[in-house]
Amino acid sequence: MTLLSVENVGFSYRSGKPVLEDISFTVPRGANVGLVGESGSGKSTLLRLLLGLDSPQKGRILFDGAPLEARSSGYMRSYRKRVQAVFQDPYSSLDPSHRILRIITEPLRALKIPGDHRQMATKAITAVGLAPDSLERYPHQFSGGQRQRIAIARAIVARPDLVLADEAVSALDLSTRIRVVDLFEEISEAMTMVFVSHDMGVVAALCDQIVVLDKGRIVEAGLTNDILRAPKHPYTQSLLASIPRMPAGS
Amino acid sequence: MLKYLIRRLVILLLSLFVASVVLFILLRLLPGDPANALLGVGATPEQIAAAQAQIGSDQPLGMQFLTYLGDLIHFDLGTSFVSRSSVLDEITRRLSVTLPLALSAFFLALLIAVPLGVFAAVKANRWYGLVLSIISQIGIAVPVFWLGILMVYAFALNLRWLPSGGFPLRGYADPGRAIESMVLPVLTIALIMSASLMRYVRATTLKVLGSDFLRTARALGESFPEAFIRHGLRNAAVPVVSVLGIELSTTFLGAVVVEQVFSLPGMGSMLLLGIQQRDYPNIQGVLIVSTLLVLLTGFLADILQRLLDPRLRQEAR
Amino acid sequence: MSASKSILTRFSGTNATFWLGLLLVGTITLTGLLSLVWTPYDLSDMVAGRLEAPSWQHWAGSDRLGRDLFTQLMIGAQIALIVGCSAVAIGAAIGVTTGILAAFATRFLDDALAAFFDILIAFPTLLTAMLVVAASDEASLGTAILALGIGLSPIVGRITRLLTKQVLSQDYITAARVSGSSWPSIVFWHILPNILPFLGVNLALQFGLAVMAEASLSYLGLGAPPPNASWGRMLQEAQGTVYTAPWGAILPGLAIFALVIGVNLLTDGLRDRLDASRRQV
Amino acid sequence: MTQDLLSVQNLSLSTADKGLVKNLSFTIAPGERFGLIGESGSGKSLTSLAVSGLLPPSIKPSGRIILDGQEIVGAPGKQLDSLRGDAVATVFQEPLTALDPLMPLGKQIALPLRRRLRREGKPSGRAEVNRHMRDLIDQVRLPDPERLVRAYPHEVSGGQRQRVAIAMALACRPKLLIADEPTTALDVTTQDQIIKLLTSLVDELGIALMFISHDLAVVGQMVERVMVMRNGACVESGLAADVLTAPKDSYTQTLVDAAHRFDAALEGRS
Amino acid sequence: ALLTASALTLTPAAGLAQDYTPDAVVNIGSLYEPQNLDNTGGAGQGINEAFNGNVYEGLFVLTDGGDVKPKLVESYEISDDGLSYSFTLKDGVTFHSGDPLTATDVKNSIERVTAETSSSSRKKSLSNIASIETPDDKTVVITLEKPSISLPYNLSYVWIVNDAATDISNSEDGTGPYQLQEWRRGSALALVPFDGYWGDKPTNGGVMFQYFTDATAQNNALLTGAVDIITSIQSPDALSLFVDNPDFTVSEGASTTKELLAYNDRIEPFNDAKVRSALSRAVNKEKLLQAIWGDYGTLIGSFVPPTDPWYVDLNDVNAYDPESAKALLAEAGYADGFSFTLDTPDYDPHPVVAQFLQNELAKINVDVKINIITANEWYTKIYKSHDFEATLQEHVNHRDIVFYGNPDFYWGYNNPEVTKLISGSESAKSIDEQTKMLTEANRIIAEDAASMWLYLYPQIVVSTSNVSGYPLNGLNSQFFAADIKKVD
Ligand SMILES: Nc1ncnc2c1ncn2[C@@H]1O[C@H](COP(=O)(O)OP(=O)(O)OP(=O)(O)O)[C@@H](O)[C@H]1O
Ligand SMILES: Nc1ncnc2c1ncn2[C@@H]1O[C@H](COP(=O)(O)OP(=O)(O)OP(=O)(O)O)[C@@H](O)[C@H]1O
Ligand SMILES: [Mg+2]
Ligand SMILES: [Mg+2]
Ligand code: NI
Repeated sequence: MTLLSVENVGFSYRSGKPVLEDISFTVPRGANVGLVGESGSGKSTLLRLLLGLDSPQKGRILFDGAPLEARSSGYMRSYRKRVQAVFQDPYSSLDPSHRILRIITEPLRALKIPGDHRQMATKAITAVGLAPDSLERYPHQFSGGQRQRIAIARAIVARPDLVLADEAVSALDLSTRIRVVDLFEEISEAMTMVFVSHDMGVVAALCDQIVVLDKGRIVEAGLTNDILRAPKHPYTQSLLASIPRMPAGS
Repeated sequence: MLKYLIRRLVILLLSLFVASVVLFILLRLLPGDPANALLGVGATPEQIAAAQAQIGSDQPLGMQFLTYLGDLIHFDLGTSFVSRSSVLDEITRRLSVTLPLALSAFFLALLIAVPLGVFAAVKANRWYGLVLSIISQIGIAVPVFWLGILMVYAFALNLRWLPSGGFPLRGYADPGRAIESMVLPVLTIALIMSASLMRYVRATTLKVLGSDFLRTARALGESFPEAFIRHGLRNAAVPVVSVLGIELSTTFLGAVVVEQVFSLPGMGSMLLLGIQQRDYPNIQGVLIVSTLLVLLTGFLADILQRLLDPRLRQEAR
Repeated sequence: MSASKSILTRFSGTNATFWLGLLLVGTITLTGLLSLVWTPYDLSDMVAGRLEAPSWQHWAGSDRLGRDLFTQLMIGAQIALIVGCSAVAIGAAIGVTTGILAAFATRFLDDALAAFFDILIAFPTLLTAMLVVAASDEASLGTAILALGIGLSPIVGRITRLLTKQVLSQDYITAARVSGSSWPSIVFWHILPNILPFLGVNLALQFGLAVMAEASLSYLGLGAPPPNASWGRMLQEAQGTVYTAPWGAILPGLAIFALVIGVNLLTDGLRDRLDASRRQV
Repeated sequence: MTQDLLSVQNLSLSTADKGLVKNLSFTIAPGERFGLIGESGSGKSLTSLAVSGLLPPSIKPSGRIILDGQEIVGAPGKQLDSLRGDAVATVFQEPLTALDPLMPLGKQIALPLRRRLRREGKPSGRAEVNRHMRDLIDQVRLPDPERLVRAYPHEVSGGQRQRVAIAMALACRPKLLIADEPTTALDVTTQDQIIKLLTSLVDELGIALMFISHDLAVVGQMVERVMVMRNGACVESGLAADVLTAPKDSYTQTLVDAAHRFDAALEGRS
Repeated sequence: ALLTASALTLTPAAGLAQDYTPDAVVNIGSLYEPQNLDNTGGAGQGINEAFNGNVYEGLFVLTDGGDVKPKLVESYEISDDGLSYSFTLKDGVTFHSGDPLTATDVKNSIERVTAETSSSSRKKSLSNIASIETPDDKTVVITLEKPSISLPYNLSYVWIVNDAATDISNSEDGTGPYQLQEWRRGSALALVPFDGYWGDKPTNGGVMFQYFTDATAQNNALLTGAVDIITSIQSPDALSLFVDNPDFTVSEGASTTKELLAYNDRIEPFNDAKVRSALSRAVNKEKLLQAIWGDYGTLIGSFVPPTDPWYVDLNDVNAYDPESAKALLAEAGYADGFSFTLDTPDYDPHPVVAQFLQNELAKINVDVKINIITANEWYTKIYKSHDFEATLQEHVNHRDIVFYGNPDFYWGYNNPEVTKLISGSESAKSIDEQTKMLTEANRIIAEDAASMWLYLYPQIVVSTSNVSGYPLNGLNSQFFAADIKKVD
């Protein structure tokens, strides 16, 4: 079953050349889809469209069979209940002036989701492996990896169907990165995820399907294993060949 | 660059237009009819009406505005109500005092502030660096007229080195005395201004001192002075240039007060007198010209900044 | 790094300025507050002789009418604080609103507002203030404050606009939008709290400017009318007696100086701390 | 083994209230490629700055650093100036900020180049400098040299900027080249090119390399010996092949495991 | 100049035959810069100071001693009914432009003052001129509607201007001993001797009026030798610098400058003489004078200074007596006091005086609100529109009691008896009769407390001790410069 489908989407920033052209792909319910590509290829822009922060100038995006209406606030409210996001920079994605509790419960408050917010926040924060007393602290008291966990807790607290992650682990240390990737793997069991990264290794570890972007166009898309084994497009091939590998050993 | 220049020029003109609209509105808010001021004591209603017709204050506001703009375009600033002489002439005469005053104070301030600011930054963690920043702090907190009064007291009354105020009748035809009478006012403004400027120079220099490119240069074998002169100064200059426009406008402002302390016949005393006498054409003229000057310096600062910084040049395209 | 430790270790260094600033501003504030309930004499009581020198009865001497100058200095502190605070409040109210508006506006309106700030900044604060004072029927403390507030507003506006744009580019704003927060609540909950520390530092600087500008206005004879004993007016009144009674001109000058430098030092100290806390982790 | 080019003994770095690097000892032989691995904030950059005598004034070193036979710790500024560029040169992580934004790239390359030519007593006229500069630009494989020398840093891509930075360092012909995470800010394909370039250049010119990175795979490809750092201290060091295949320390182990997991995923074996 | 070094060269140039340097320029410090050069065009008192008797001359001159003497008039005759004056002009008088003085010039000059567009403050005193005729080039005949004993006095401030002159606001063409060399607004105005002057050559090489916006700057200029003379010192504090200092000469002249609190006598409660008397009695003027002027200045109890022939000491009328003030106020129905706004010009000493009054009147429950206004506002709001309750002002003119005889004057004092006395005095047959009538008027306004006369300013001139021969009294703001001698 398709949860999200992108059809012939084209987009350009005000008075600029097209950043995305003719993008089409689908995200099956429950699947993890990885969006890879080099810097400036349009990954973040595409994600903004999926989040309804901007509207495509061409084509359309279907969520659960219905078109995404970024301009209708009523529609967006219900859409936000089902779609959440995690961002790249763990330092700028949490408002430094609020306590963690406030930060995590923001979607609950904003979307007027009923229930005991503190309890839901506690549940989310333990789900990402942090102690419940973290809720009373401020972002600057956490390390980068911990912050990214907090951001994930915020994304899942409202139990969305779809989580969009933009370079969510790129800024982290190798050892921290692996722990956060594990966490993503865990939560993605219960939901659908679109994962943007330039790090092929991470995407390969996490996603069932890969969409490769180059200069605003999709150059290749398909199952992860197929693409890794036999990349068809020369761009994908060079991308794969460039990835440094560990020296062989045990 | 040319395209930017044109765009910036258009903005300059637009700004001037907006500024003159703001001025027009502000001035019409002043109480009393200008015609009263024109006639002084004992005018009959008929005379007032005639005077109103003469200066146009009996016309609808829109009409007044159009005439006002039309005059501006021809650079006709009108005739003073009180002295009945051309405002533009008077301003030109006064500018010959204020402009040299402000400009030399400004350059003197730069001359003081840049080396000291750089020095204070380079030696930030030495005691003399600290002393310098304390001195600049003090300079910022001293009211300019107070310093002026102290200057007069010290250099004119006690030491008798320089005149306490005034400006020679023949102006620059009497260069010795003209310069003498400018020394203290220029010093007063320059000292106050250099204090805040120095603080700014120090801050930007500190930033440059911590920059990666300076470190790169040194890592490749440049000595500190070499690297600082070659890379640091120019980079520190860019943000400083951007505040110079505002600083210069502050200098004009300082001039208003300082001209009062030193009885100089400049734009500042003209404005003050104009306000006291409700001499609209004079107030209006002074403000338009000073706004023009300030906008112009802003414009020049922008251009200079763009010449210094290639990144800005690209942005403009 | 723990906050308490950092305060202790920094106490001796740059934070000496902070404490000195706090001391100056604190003393003046307390004096101003005290003047509300107690002054050595009544402001208008002509209790002393003409231009008496400072003595045990009159700590700061007396003016031409034999009024106690220390009382005037105390009231002056009150007025300086009122002028500074209210002018900054007015400047902030106008400046922050338009600044945020500009940051949010479409490109055209943003450009227009930004240019407008620049133009208004081109009228220096004092000139704007002089005009507004001249434009009002009666010079009063109120008009002086209003004038200064209006004069400060474009500076505040420009800074607010820049700060807001910076905050707007942060991921937590996008995160808040994705979380479903409306723009007003984003402004209220995310933008304001995050620009406030920096804005605060800047407003403190504007406070110093306002006090100084009021002194200049009063000196030029465009400030608050008597019997308001503003320091600038005291200076102006004492200017003619500099030779016979120099304390009349020196003391208010020192008071202005102390307040402005106090605020600046305090601000610098605060900024250092702010930088330190932002740099954490 | 001949005399070490760099010998660091018991190096500690600390600010007034905090130790940042503790008791570090290692050596680099002439022409050797040495790697420094560790998580963010472990003190890698500070160590490299200490080696070239460029520590920020607030950080005080103790211990000994002997570079090309000269003591660095406590040496007067003049002596360090002549050592930098000659004995050691550095390429930094962030290519945009490491170059002077207001100076054309050609001029930035020419500066260290002319210094070296003077040092070596060779003619350093404009023509000579230009000729050498062309060679350097070719060496780092920068396209379109005509445009490049006149361009400003913001006008070229990140990879190109990093090549310019490398060219500047190579212009010094140092005995030791320090590369502090020179590829972290770049795309994988660009990173790959830069790594290959660096390896071949140091081989060609016989320059010793101190390569700093948190990416095990990258370090593994480049160097002969590595040192792993954590919280300012060395946790393990040895031949790269040994440390990356059979780590002894548990922290190194987790790093290696993590890297292997992503590698494995790429092989399609997750 | 690195100091004109007044202090050093002072020792009287011993052995020198001349007691002054004929070509020395005399620098005069003044606070009253003219706004333009036309005394009928709202130029202010500064133009009289600079030009009257120096650049322009009248048919008559008011000497520094207060006498009216012929100047450009050789001789004149008055008809028996006192309605027709026939003036014969002096021979050989030329304007600075070279034109000879003719009767038409005189006619035009007088008409300029009485013209509708003129804003001369003396316009009204000349309004009973019925006609001016010029039978020949040297004769002017003025016919009056009513006899006017002070016509020669009034003509002393009518400048005789060349009728060919065009731009009187920005240039001059007079007959005086000096001609205008240059005027730099906001700074100074220079006069040089006119070679073709009909009378005695000035005893100096020219005068320069240097203008200041505040008294302190002016004093500094005198101290540093930048000016030689200050025509009127504005505070006793400045004086302490010059008194007992051998480098300076301090002289006290006869003053005509009166500080007063003028009520708007048309309106409640100031239309009640009891209220006005009460206020007068509530203010300790001696203390005020002491505060403002230290040991200088005098109290006169009325509007008439000792130099006017109709002066009498009226200090005992409505003298300081707060108790009786309260009683009077209660009598007038204001036992609980009242409040009023005091429009106060923004320059020294008015704001200080206002604060003093505020404090004194508070003691009899009268609440004073101080409203600071500029001099210009004072003219439009108070002088012209009469839109005020009370105001402070200094009146500098000589013989200006006549203002109390004009019910339309800004303070609106309307006592038919006084009006009659004052207008009758103009038609008086003799000086004695005029003096008697005006003395009577003076007494009545004092008893009526028409205004509150606070004090008479001292008239103090300070100069460096190497200048002499300057006028001390400065009547009607005149400052004759031609006899000043300076040793350089
Ligand atoms: N707000 C904007 N206005 C104009 N152009 C933009 C804007 N944001 C991004 N772009 C441009 O759009 C293109 C795609 O940017 P995008 O951020 O989507 O790339 P990306 O794949 O996410 O890159 P990265 O890996 O560096 O994050 C780039 O060329 C970028 O310069
Ligand atoms: N100037 C300084 N003053 C005080 N502490 C500093 C200074 N520079 C760096 N540090 C601290 O020293 C420690 C080591 O920093 P360093 O830059 O060497 O780490 P790194 O290993 O290079 O990290 P990264 O991989 O992020 O570059 C960090 O905790 C850092 O916060
Ligand atoms: Mg991106
Ligand atoms: Mg580093
Ligand atoms: Ni300003």
